[in-house]
Amino acid sequence: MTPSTAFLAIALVLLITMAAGLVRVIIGPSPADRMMAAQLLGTSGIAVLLLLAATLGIPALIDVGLIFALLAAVSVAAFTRRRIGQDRS
Amino acid sequence: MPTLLLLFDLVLLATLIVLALATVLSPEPRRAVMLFIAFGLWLALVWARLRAPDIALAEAAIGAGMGGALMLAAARRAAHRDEAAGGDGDKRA
Amino acid sequence: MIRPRSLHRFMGPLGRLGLFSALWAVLAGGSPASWIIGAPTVLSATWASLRLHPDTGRDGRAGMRLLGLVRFTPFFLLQSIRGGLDVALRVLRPRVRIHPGFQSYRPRLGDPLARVVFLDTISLLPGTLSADLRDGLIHIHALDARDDLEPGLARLEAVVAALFGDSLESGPR
Amino acid sequence: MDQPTFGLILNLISTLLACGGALFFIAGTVGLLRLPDLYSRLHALTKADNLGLGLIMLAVLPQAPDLFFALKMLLLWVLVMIAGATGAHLIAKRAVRGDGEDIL
Repeated sequence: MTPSTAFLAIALVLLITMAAGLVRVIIGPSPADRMMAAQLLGTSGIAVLLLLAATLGIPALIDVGLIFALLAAVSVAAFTRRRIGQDRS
Repeated sequence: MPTLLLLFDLVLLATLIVLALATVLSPEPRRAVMLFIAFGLWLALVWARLRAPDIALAEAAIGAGMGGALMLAAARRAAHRDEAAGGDGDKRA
Repeated sequence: MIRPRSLHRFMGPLGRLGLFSALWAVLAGGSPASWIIGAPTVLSATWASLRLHPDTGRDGRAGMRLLGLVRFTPFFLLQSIRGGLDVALRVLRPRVRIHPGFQSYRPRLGDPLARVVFLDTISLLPGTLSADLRDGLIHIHALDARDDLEPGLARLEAVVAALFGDSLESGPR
Repeated sequence: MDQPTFGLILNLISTLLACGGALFFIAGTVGLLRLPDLYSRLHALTKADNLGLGLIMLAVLPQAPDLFFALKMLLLWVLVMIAGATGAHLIAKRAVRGDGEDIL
Protein backbone atom coordinates (compact mmCIF):
# COMPACT_ATOMS: atom_id res chain seq x y z
CA MET A 1 0.00 0.00 0.00
CA THR A 2 1.40 3.35 -0.99
CA PRO A 3 1.24 6.06 1.61
CA SER A 4 -1.03 8.22 -0.55
CA THR A 5 -3.77 5.59 -0.54
CA ALA A 6 -3.39 5.23 3.22
CA PHE A 7 -3.43 8.99 3.59
CA LEU A 8 -6.64 9.23 1.61
CA ALA A 9 -8.26 6.54 3.75
CA ILE A 10 -7.24 8.40 6.90
CA ALA A 11 -8.52 11.67 5.46
CA LEU A 12 -11.84 9.91 4.91
CA VAL A 13 -11.86 8.71 8.52
CA LEU A 14 -11.14 12.25 9.70
CA LEU A 15 -13.95 13.57 7.53
CA ILE A 16 -16.38 11.14 9.15
CA THR A 17 -15.06 12.20 12.57
CA MET A 18 -15.68 15.82 11.67
CA ALA A 19 -19.20 15.01 10.56
CA ALA A 20 -19.78 13.34 13.95
CA GLY A 21 -18.42 16.45 15.66
CA LEU A 22 -21.02 18.50 13.81
CA VAL A 23 -23.62 16.83 15.99
CA ARG A 24 -22.22 18.84 18.90
CA VAL A 25 -22.58 22.05 16.90
CA ILE A 26 -26.21 21.27 16.27
CA ILE A 27 -27.29 20.00 19.71
CA GLY A 28 -25.24 22.45 21.77
CA PRO A 29 -26.46 22.82 24.55
CA SER A 30 -24.60 26.04 25.31
CA PRO A 31 -23.07 28.40 22.74
CA ALA A 32 -19.63 27.60 24.20
CA ASP A 33 -20.12 23.95 23.21
CA ARG A 34 -20.90 24.98 19.66
CA MET A 35 -17.82 27.17 19.56
CA MET A 36 -15.68 24.30 20.80
CA ALA A 37 -17.02 21.96 18.17
CA ALA A 38 -16.28 24.56 15.51
CA GLN A 39 -12.72 24.69 16.84
CA LEU A 40 -12.42 20.93 16.60
CA LEU A 41 -13.64 21.23 13.02
CA GLY A 42 -10.85 23.67 12.29
CA THR A 43 -8.12 21.43 13.71
CA SER A 44 -9.38 18.32 11.92
CA GLY A 45 -9.81 20.36 8.77
CA ILE A 46 -6.14 21.30 8.89
CA ALA A 47 -5.24 17.64 9.23
CA VAL A 48 -7.43 16.76 6.23
CA LEU A 49 -5.83 19.56 4.23
CA LEU A 50 -2.33 18.32 5.05
CA LEU A 51 -3.26 14.80 3.98
CA LEU A 52 -4.90 16.09 0.79
CA ALA A 53 -1.82 18.18 0.04
CA ALA A 54 0.30 15.03 0.18
CA THR A 55 -2.20 12.87 -1.73
CA LEU A 56 -3.13 15.27 -4.53
CA GLY A 57 0.34 16.80 -4.71
CA ILE A 58 -0.75 20.40 -4.12
CA PRO A 59 1.63 21.99 -1.57
CA ALA A 60 -0.33 25.28 -1.67
CA LEU A 61 -3.08 23.65 0.37
CA ILE A 62 -1.03 24.26 3.51
CA ASP A 63 -1.74 27.99 3.11
CA VAL A 64 -5.43 27.18 3.40
CA GLY A 65 -4.54 25.34 6.60
CA LEU A 66 -2.84 28.46 7.94
CA ILE A 67 -6.01 30.43 7.25
CA PHE A 68 -8.01 27.76 9.11
CA ALA A 69 -5.76 28.20 12.14
CA LEU A 70 -6.17 31.98 11.95
CA LEU A 71 -9.90 31.58 11.61
CA ALA A 72 -10.18 29.46 14.75
CA ALA A 73 -8.27 32.07 16.75
CA VAL A 74 -10.31 35.00 15.39
CA SER A 75 -13.69 33.36 15.89
CA VAL A 76 -12.85 32.30 19.47
CA ALA A 77 -11.66 35.83 20.25
CA ALA A 78 -14.81 37.32 18.72
CA PHE A 79 -16.90 34.85 20.68
CA THR A 80 -15.35 35.40 24.10
CA ARG A 81 -15.12 39.18 23.81
CA ARG A 82 -16.87 40.81 26.74
CA ARG A 83 -19.03 43.87 26.53
CA ILE A 84 -17.28 47.08 27.50
CA GLY A 85 -18.00 48.11 31.05
CA GLN A 86 -19.21 44.71 32.08
CA ASP A 87 -15.98 43.52 33.61
CA ARG A 88 -13.00 45.67 34.35
CA SER A 89 -10.33 43.00 34.43
CA MET B 1 -7.69 4.59 -5.00
CA PRO B 2 -10.44 5.88 -7.37
CA THR B 3 -13.11 4.15 -5.30
CA LEU B 4 -11.71 5.69 -2.16
CA LEU B 5 -11.67 9.11 -3.78
CA LEU B 6 -15.28 8.70 -4.85
CA LEU B 7 -16.25 7.72 -1.30
CA PHE B 8 -14.39 10.75 0.01
CA ASP B 9 -16.26 13.05 -2.37
CA LEU B 10 -19.60 11.52 -1.48
CA VAL B 11 -19.08 12.01 2.26
CA LEU B 12 -17.84 15.55 1.64
CA LEU B 13 -20.87 16.47 -0.48
CA ALA B 14 -23.50 14.78 1.67
CA THR B 15 -22.25 16.56 4.78
CA LEU B 16 -22.09 19.88 2.92
CA ILE B 17 -25.74 19.61 1.91
CA VAL B 18 -26.83 18.57 5.40
CA LEU B 19 -24.88 21.51 6.86
CA ALA B 20 -26.44 23.97 4.43
CA LEU B 21 -29.93 22.73 5.26
CA ALA B 22 -29.24 22.84 9.01
CA THR B 23 -27.94 26.42 8.68
CA VAL B 24 -30.91 27.69 6.74
CA LEU B 25 -33.48 25.87 8.87
CA SER B 26 -31.98 26.87 12.21
CA PRO B 27 -34.45 29.07 14.11
CA GLU B 28 -31.88 30.55 16.48
CA PRO B 29 -29.59 33.23 15.02
CA ARG B 30 -26.50 32.33 17.02
CA ARG B 31 -26.79 28.67 16.16
CA ALA B 32 -27.22 29.63 12.53
CA VAL B 33 -24.01 31.67 12.69
CA MET B 34 -22.05 28.78 14.21
CA LEU B 35 -23.38 26.47 11.52
CA PHE B 36 -22.51 29.06 8.90
CA ILE B 37 -18.88 29.11 10.08
CA ALA B 38 -18.80 25.31 9.95
CA PHE B 39 -20.34 25.46 6.49
CA GLY B 40 -17.65 27.88 5.32
CA LEU B 41 -14.91 25.56 6.57
CA TRP B 42 -16.52 22.63 4.84
CA LEU B 43 -16.90 24.52 1.57
CA ALA B 44 -13.21 25.45 1.75
CA LEU B 45 -12.44 21.73 2.04
CA VAL B 46 -14.53 21.11 -1.09
CA TRP B 47 -12.57 23.76 -2.99
CA ALA B 48 -9.34 22.20 -1.78
CA ARG B 49 -10.50 18.83 -3.05
CA LEU B 50 -11.29 20.45 -6.41
CA ARG B 51 -7.61 21.49 -6.60
CA ALA B 52 -8.39 25.18 -6.19
CA PRO B 53 -6.33 26.31 -3.19
CA ASP B 54 -6.77 30.01 -3.99
CA ILE B 55 -10.55 29.85 -3.88
CA ALA B 56 -10.39 27.71 -0.75
CA LEU B 57 -8.21 30.42 0.79
CA ALA B 58 -10.69 33.15 -0.07
CA GLU B 59 -13.64 31.11 1.14
CA ALA B 60 -12.03 30.30 4.49
CA ALA B 61 -10.73 33.83 5.10
CA ILE B 62 -13.63 35.95 3.86
CA GLY B 63 -16.61 33.63 3.87
CA ALA B 64 -16.10 31.82 7.13
CA GLY B 65 -13.63 34.06 8.96
CA MET B 66 -14.58 37.67 8.44
CA GLY B 67 -18.20 36.94 7.62
CA GLY B 68 -18.53 34.65 10.62
CA ALA B 69 -16.97 37.12 13.06
CA LEU B 70 -19.15 39.96 11.78
CA MET B 71 -22.28 37.83 11.93
CA LEU B 72 -21.40 36.73 15.47
CA ALA B 73 -21.23 40.37 16.50
CA ALA B 74 -24.47 41.13 14.69
CA ALA B 75 -26.30 38.19 16.27
CA ARG B 76 -25.02 39.22 19.68
CA ARG B 77 -26.22 42.77 19.18
CA ALA B 78 -29.61 41.65 17.87
CA ALA B 79 -30.15 39.32 20.82
CA HIS B 80 -29.04 42.08 23.18
CA ARG B 81 -31.51 44.51 21.65
CA ASP B 82 -34.29 41.97 21.91
CA GLU B 83 -33.55 41.53 25.57
CA ALA B 84 -33.31 45.26 26.22
CA ALA B 85 -36.68 45.75 24.53
CA GLY B 86 -38.19 43.35 27.06
CA GLY B 87 -38.77 40.67 24.49
CA ASP B 88 -38.26 37.01 25.15
CA GLY B 89 -34.67 37.26 23.95
CA ASP B 90 -33.56 34.55 21.62
CA LYS B 91 -35.44 31.80 23.34
CA ARG B 92 -37.60 31.29 20.31
CA ALA B 93 -35.94 28.02 19.47
CA MET C 1 20.23 39.50 43.03
CA ILE C 2 22.35 38.14 40.23
CA ARG C 3 20.30 37.60 37.12
CA PRO C 4 21.22 34.88 34.64
CA ARG C 5 22.49 36.46 31.47
CA SER C 6 20.25 35.99 28.48
CA LEU C 7 21.86 34.18 25.62
CA HIS C 8 19.20 35.24 23.19
CA ARG C 9 16.96 38.22 23.64
CA PHE C 10 13.89 38.13 21.42
CA MET C 11 12.42 41.21 23.02
CA GLY C 12 14.52 44.05 21.65
CA PRO C 13 13.64 45.85 18.38
CA LEU C 14 16.39 44.05 16.46
CA GLY C 15 15.43 40.68 17.87
CA ARG C 16 11.81 41.22 16.88
CA LEU C 17 12.81 42.33 13.40
CA GLY C 18 14.82 39.12 12.99
CA LEU C 19 11.96 37.01 14.30
CA PHE C 20 9.38 38.51 11.94
CA SER C 21 11.79 38.25 9.01
CA ALA C 22 12.30 34.55 9.72
CA LEU C 23 8.54 34.12 9.99
CA TRP C 24 8.02 35.78 6.62
CA ALA C 25 10.73 33.69 5.00
CA VAL C 26 8.98 30.52 6.19
CA LEU C 27 5.53 31.72 5.12
CA ALA C 28 6.57 32.95 1.68
CA GLY C 29 8.70 29.92 0.89
CA GLY C 30 11.98 31.78 0.49
CA SER C 31 11.35 33.32 -2.90
CA PRO C 32 13.38 36.56 -3.24
CA ALA C 33 10.59 38.38 -5.09
CA SER C 34 8.29 37.93 -2.10
CA TRP C 35 10.30 40.50 -0.15
CA ILE C 36 8.73 43.32 -2.20
CA ILE C 37 5.69 42.74 -0.03
CA GLY C 38 7.59 41.10 2.79
CA ALA C 39 9.87 43.99 3.75
CA PRO C 40 7.09 46.52 4.43
CA THR C 41 5.07 43.83 6.19
CA VAL C 42 7.95 42.85 8.46
CA LEU C 43 8.70 46.49 9.26
CA SER C 44 5.10 47.29 10.13
CA ALA C 45 4.80 44.10 12.18
CA THR C 46 7.86 45.13 14.18
CA TRP C 47 6.46 48.63 14.64
CA ALA C 48 3.06 47.28 15.72
CA SER C 49 4.55 44.83 18.21
CA LEU C 50 6.77 47.54 19.73
CA ARG C 51 3.76 49.79 19.94
CA LEU C 52 1.51 47.16 21.52
CA HIS C 53 4.07 45.64 23.84
CA PRO C 54 6.78 48.24 24.41
CA ASP C 55 8.23 46.51 27.47
CA THR C 56 11.54 45.16 26.24
CA GLY C 57 12.13 43.64 29.63
CA ARG C 58 13.75 45.36 32.54
CA ASP C 59 17.44 45.06 31.75
CA GLY C 60 16.62 42.24 29.40
CA ARG C 61 15.13 40.01 32.05
CA ALA C 62 12.14 39.06 29.97
CA GLY C 63 14.30 37.64 27.21
CA MET C 64 13.80 34.02 26.34
CA ARG C 65 16.79 31.88 27.08
CA LEU C 66 18.19 29.33 24.70
CA LEU C 67 19.18 26.97 27.47
CA GLY C 68 15.69 27.19 28.95
CA LEU C 69 14.21 26.44 25.53
CA VAL C 70 16.35 23.33 25.19
CA ARG C 71 15.00 22.13 28.53
CA PHE C 72 11.45 23.28 27.91
CA THR C 73 10.80 21.70 24.50
CA PRO C 74 11.29 17.99 25.34
CA PHE C 75 9.48 18.43 28.64
CA PHE C 76 6.59 20.07 26.83
CA LEU C 77 6.42 17.43 24.09
CA LEU C 78 6.52 14.57 26.57
CA GLN C 79 3.83 16.13 28.73
CA SER C 80 1.64 16.82 25.73
CA ILE C 81 1.90 13.19 24.58
CA ARG C 82 1.06 12.04 28.11
CA GLY C 83 -1.86 14.47 28.21
CA GLY C 84 -3.29 13.21 24.93
CA LEU C 85 -2.91 9.54 25.90
CA ASP C 86 -4.44 10.20 29.31
CA VAL C 87 -7.55 11.87 27.95
CA ALA C 88 -7.92 9.35 25.12
CA LEU C 89 -7.75 6.40 27.53
CA ARG C 90 -10.26 8.00 29.86
CA VAL C 91 -12.72 8.69 27.06
CA LEU C 92 -12.47 5.46 25.06
CA ARG C 93 -13.27 3.02 27.85
CA PRO C 94 -16.86 1.82 28.17
CA ARG C 95 -17.55 3.88 31.28
CA VAL C 96 -15.93 7.29 31.29
CA ARG C 97 -13.66 7.49 34.32
CA ILE C 98 -13.59 11.10 35.45
CA HIS C 99 -14.17 13.03 38.65
CA PRO C 100 -14.11 16.60 37.43
CA GLY C 101 -13.61 19.49 39.80
CA PHE C 102 -11.73 22.69 40.47
CA GLN C 103 -8.50 23.39 42.30
CA SER C 104 -6.56 26.60 42.63
CA TYR C 105 -2.88 27.37 42.46
CA ARG C 106 -0.95 30.49 43.33
CA PRO C 107 1.69 31.15 40.67
CA ARG C 108 4.97 32.67 41.74
CA LEU C 109 6.02 33.80 38.28
CA GLY C 110 6.45 37.56 38.12
CA ASP C 111 6.87 38.13 34.41
CA PRO C 112 3.54 38.61 32.55
CA LEU C 113 4.69 36.83 29.39
CA ALA C 114 5.94 33.88 31.44
CA ARG C 115 2.53 33.70 33.09
CA VAL C 116 0.78 33.49 29.74
CA VAL C 117 3.07 30.65 28.69
CA PHE C 118 2.43 28.94 32.04
CA LEU C 119 -1.36 29.24 31.61
CA ASP C 120 -1.22 27.80 28.10
CA THR C 121 1.02 24.90 29.01
CA ILE C 122 -1.18 23.98 31.98
CA SER C 123 -3.93 23.23 29.47
CA LEU C 124 -1.67 20.75 27.72
CA LEU C 125 -0.59 18.95 30.87
CA PRO C 126 -2.39 15.65 31.57
CA GLY C 127 -5.69 16.19 33.34
CA THR C 128 -5.50 19.93 33.91
CA LEU C 129 -7.03 22.96 32.25
CA SER C 130 -6.42 26.54 33.27
CA ALA C 131 -9.83 28.13 33.61
CA ASP C 132 -9.32 31.53 35.17
CA LEU C 133 -6.67 33.87 36.52
CA ARG C 134 -8.07 36.21 39.11
CA ASP C 135 -6.48 37.97 42.07
CA GLY C 136 -3.20 36.20 41.43
CA LEU C 137 -4.83 32.79 41.77
CA ILE C 138 -5.18 30.33 38.89
CA HIS C 139 -8.37 28.30 38.90
CA ILE C 140 -7.68 24.92 37.40
CA HIS C 141 -10.21 22.42 36.20
CA ALA C 142 -9.04 18.86 36.72
CA LEU C 143 -10.41 15.71 35.11
CA ASP C 144 -9.67 13.91 38.34
CA ALA C 145 -9.95 16.41 41.17
CA ARG C 146 -9.02 13.82 43.80
CA ASP C 147 -5.39 13.98 42.72
CA ASP C 148 -3.04 16.54 44.18
CA LEU C 149 -1.98 18.73 41.30
CA GLU C 150 0.49 20.84 43.28
CA PRO C 151 3.77 18.95 42.54
CA GLY C 152 3.22 18.73 38.79
CA LEU C 153 2.33 22.39 38.55
CA ALA C 154 5.32 23.45 40.63
CA ARG C 155 7.61 21.46 38.32
CA LEU C 156 6.06 23.01 35.24
CA GLU C 157 6.40 26.45 36.78
CA ALA C 158 10.10 25.85 37.43
CA VAL C 159 10.63 24.87 33.78
CA VAL C 160 8.76 27.94 32.52
CA ALA C 161 10.74 30.12 34.92
CA ALA C 162 13.95 28.68 33.50
CA LEU C 163 12.70 29.41 29.99
CA PHE C 164 12.38 33.11 30.78
CA GLY C 165 15.30 33.39 33.17
CA ASP C 166 12.80 34.35 35.82
CA SER C 167 13.44 33.65 39.48
CA LEU C 168 10.59 32.26 41.53
CA GLU C 169 11.80 33.98 44.69
CA SER C 170 10.38 37.32 43.57
CA GLY C 171 7.04 36.40 45.11
CA PRO C 172 3.56 37.17 43.84
CA ARG C 173 3.65 40.53 42.08
CA MET D 1 20.48 -0.64 3.25
CA ASP D 2 19.35 -0.08 -0.33
CA GLN D 3 17.05 2.67 -1.52
CA PRO D 4 13.73 0.79 -2.02
CA THR D 5 13.85 -0.84 1.41
CA PHE D 6 14.48 2.54 3.02
CA GLY D 7 11.53 4.05 1.16
CA LEU D 8 9.31 1.17 2.19
CA ILE D 9 10.20 1.56 5.84
CA LEU D 10 9.65 5.30 5.64
CA ASN D 11 6.22 4.73 4.10
CA LEU D 12 5.35 2.25 6.80
CA ILE D 13 6.33 4.70 9.53
CA SER D 14 4.34 7.46 7.81
CA THR D 15 1.25 5.28 7.64
CA LEU D 16 1.55 4.22 11.26
CA LEU D 17 1.97 7.81 12.44
CA ALA D 18 -1.05 8.94 10.42
CA CYS D 19 -3.12 6.11 11.90
CA GLY D 20 -2.09 7.18 15.39
CA GLY D 21 -3.06 10.75 14.59
CA ALA D 22 -6.46 9.67 13.34
CA LEU D 23 -6.93 7.66 16.56
CA PHE D 24 -6.37 10.78 18.66
CA PHE D 25 -8.80 12.77 16.52
CA ILE D 26 -11.38 10.04 17.03
CA ALA D 27 -10.73 10.14 20.78
CA GLY D 28 -11.19 13.92 20.77
CA THR D 29 -14.50 13.69 18.97
CA VAL D 30 -15.73 10.82 21.14
CA GLY D 31 -14.80 12.92 24.17
CA LEU D 32 -16.63 15.89 22.77
CA LEU D 33 -19.76 13.80 22.34
CA ARG D 34 -19.59 11.67 25.49
CA LEU D 35 -18.22 13.82 28.29
CA PRO D 36 -20.86 15.32 30.56
CA ASP D 37 -19.79 18.92 31.12
CA LEU D 38 -18.23 21.78 29.23
CA TYR D 39 -14.87 21.81 31.01
CA SER D 40 -14.25 18.11 30.53
CA ARG D 41 -15.07 18.48 26.86
CA LEU D 42 -12.50 21.25 26.64
CA HIS D 43 -9.92 18.80 28.03
CA ALA D 44 -10.64 16.30 25.28
CA LEU D 45 -10.58 19.02 22.65
CA THR D 46 -7.27 20.67 23.45
CA LYS D 47 -5.16 17.66 24.27
CA ALA D 48 -6.30 15.01 21.85
CA ASP D 49 -6.49 17.33 18.89
CA ASN D 50 -3.12 18.95 19.24
CA LEU D 51 -1.48 15.56 19.56
CA GLY D 52 -3.46 14.18 16.63
CA LEU D 53 -2.43 17.05 14.40
CA GLY D 54 1.18 16.68 15.50
CA LEU D 55 1.23 13.01 14.52
CA ILE D 56 -0.44 13.65 11.16
CA MET D 57 2.07 16.40 10.53
CA LEU D 58 4.97 14.07 11.29
CA ALA D 59 3.47 11.54 8.89
CA VAL D 60 3.25 14.06 6.06
CA LEU D 61 6.67 15.56 6.81
CA PRO D 62 8.71 13.06 4.66
CA GLN D 63 6.53 13.97 1.66
CA ALA D 64 7.45 17.64 1.92
CA PRO D 65 8.84 18.96 -1.38
CA ASP D 66 11.34 21.33 0.22
CA LEU D 67 12.64 22.56 3.55
CA PHE D 68 10.42 25.65 3.62
CA PHE D 69 7.33 23.49 3.34
CA ALA D 70 8.46 21.40 6.30
CA LEU D 71 9.18 24.52 8.34
CA LYS D 72 5.80 25.95 7.43
CA MET D 73 4.15 22.77 8.63
CA LEU D 74 5.99 22.99 11.96
CA LEU D 75 4.96 26.64 12.25
CA LEU D 76 1.36 25.68 11.55
CA TRP D 77 1.43 23.11 14.34
CA VAL D 78 2.88 25.57 16.83
CA LEU D 79 0.29 28.18 15.88
CA VAL D 80 -2.56 25.70 16.23
CA MET D 81 -1.25 24.65 19.63
CA ILE D 82 -1.03 28.24 20.89
CA ALA D 83 -4.44 29.11 19.46
CA GLY D 84 -5.98 25.93 20.88
CA ALA D 85 -4.61 26.38 24.39
CA THR D 86 -5.47 30.08 24.51
CA GLY D 87 -8.90 29.47 23.05
CA ALA D 88 -9.63 26.75 25.62
CA HIS D 89 -8.56 29.10 28.40
CA LEU D 90 -10.79 31.88 27.05
CA ILE D 91 -13.81 29.63 26.69
CA ALA D 92 -13.29 28.21 30.20
CA LYS D 93 -12.86 31.69 31.65
CA ARG D 94 -16.02 32.86 29.99
CA ALA D 95 -17.90 29.90 31.44
CA VAL D 96 -16.43 30.35 34.94
CA ARG D 97 -17.32 34.02 35.11
CA GLY D 98 -20.67 33.42 33.43
CA ASP D 99 -20.58 36.70 31.57
CA GLY D 100 -22.54 37.04 28.38
CA GLU D 101 -23.80 33.48 28.49
CA ASP D 102 -27.38 34.66 27.99
CA ILE D 103 -26.49 37.12 25.25
CA LEU D 104 -24.27 34.90 23.21
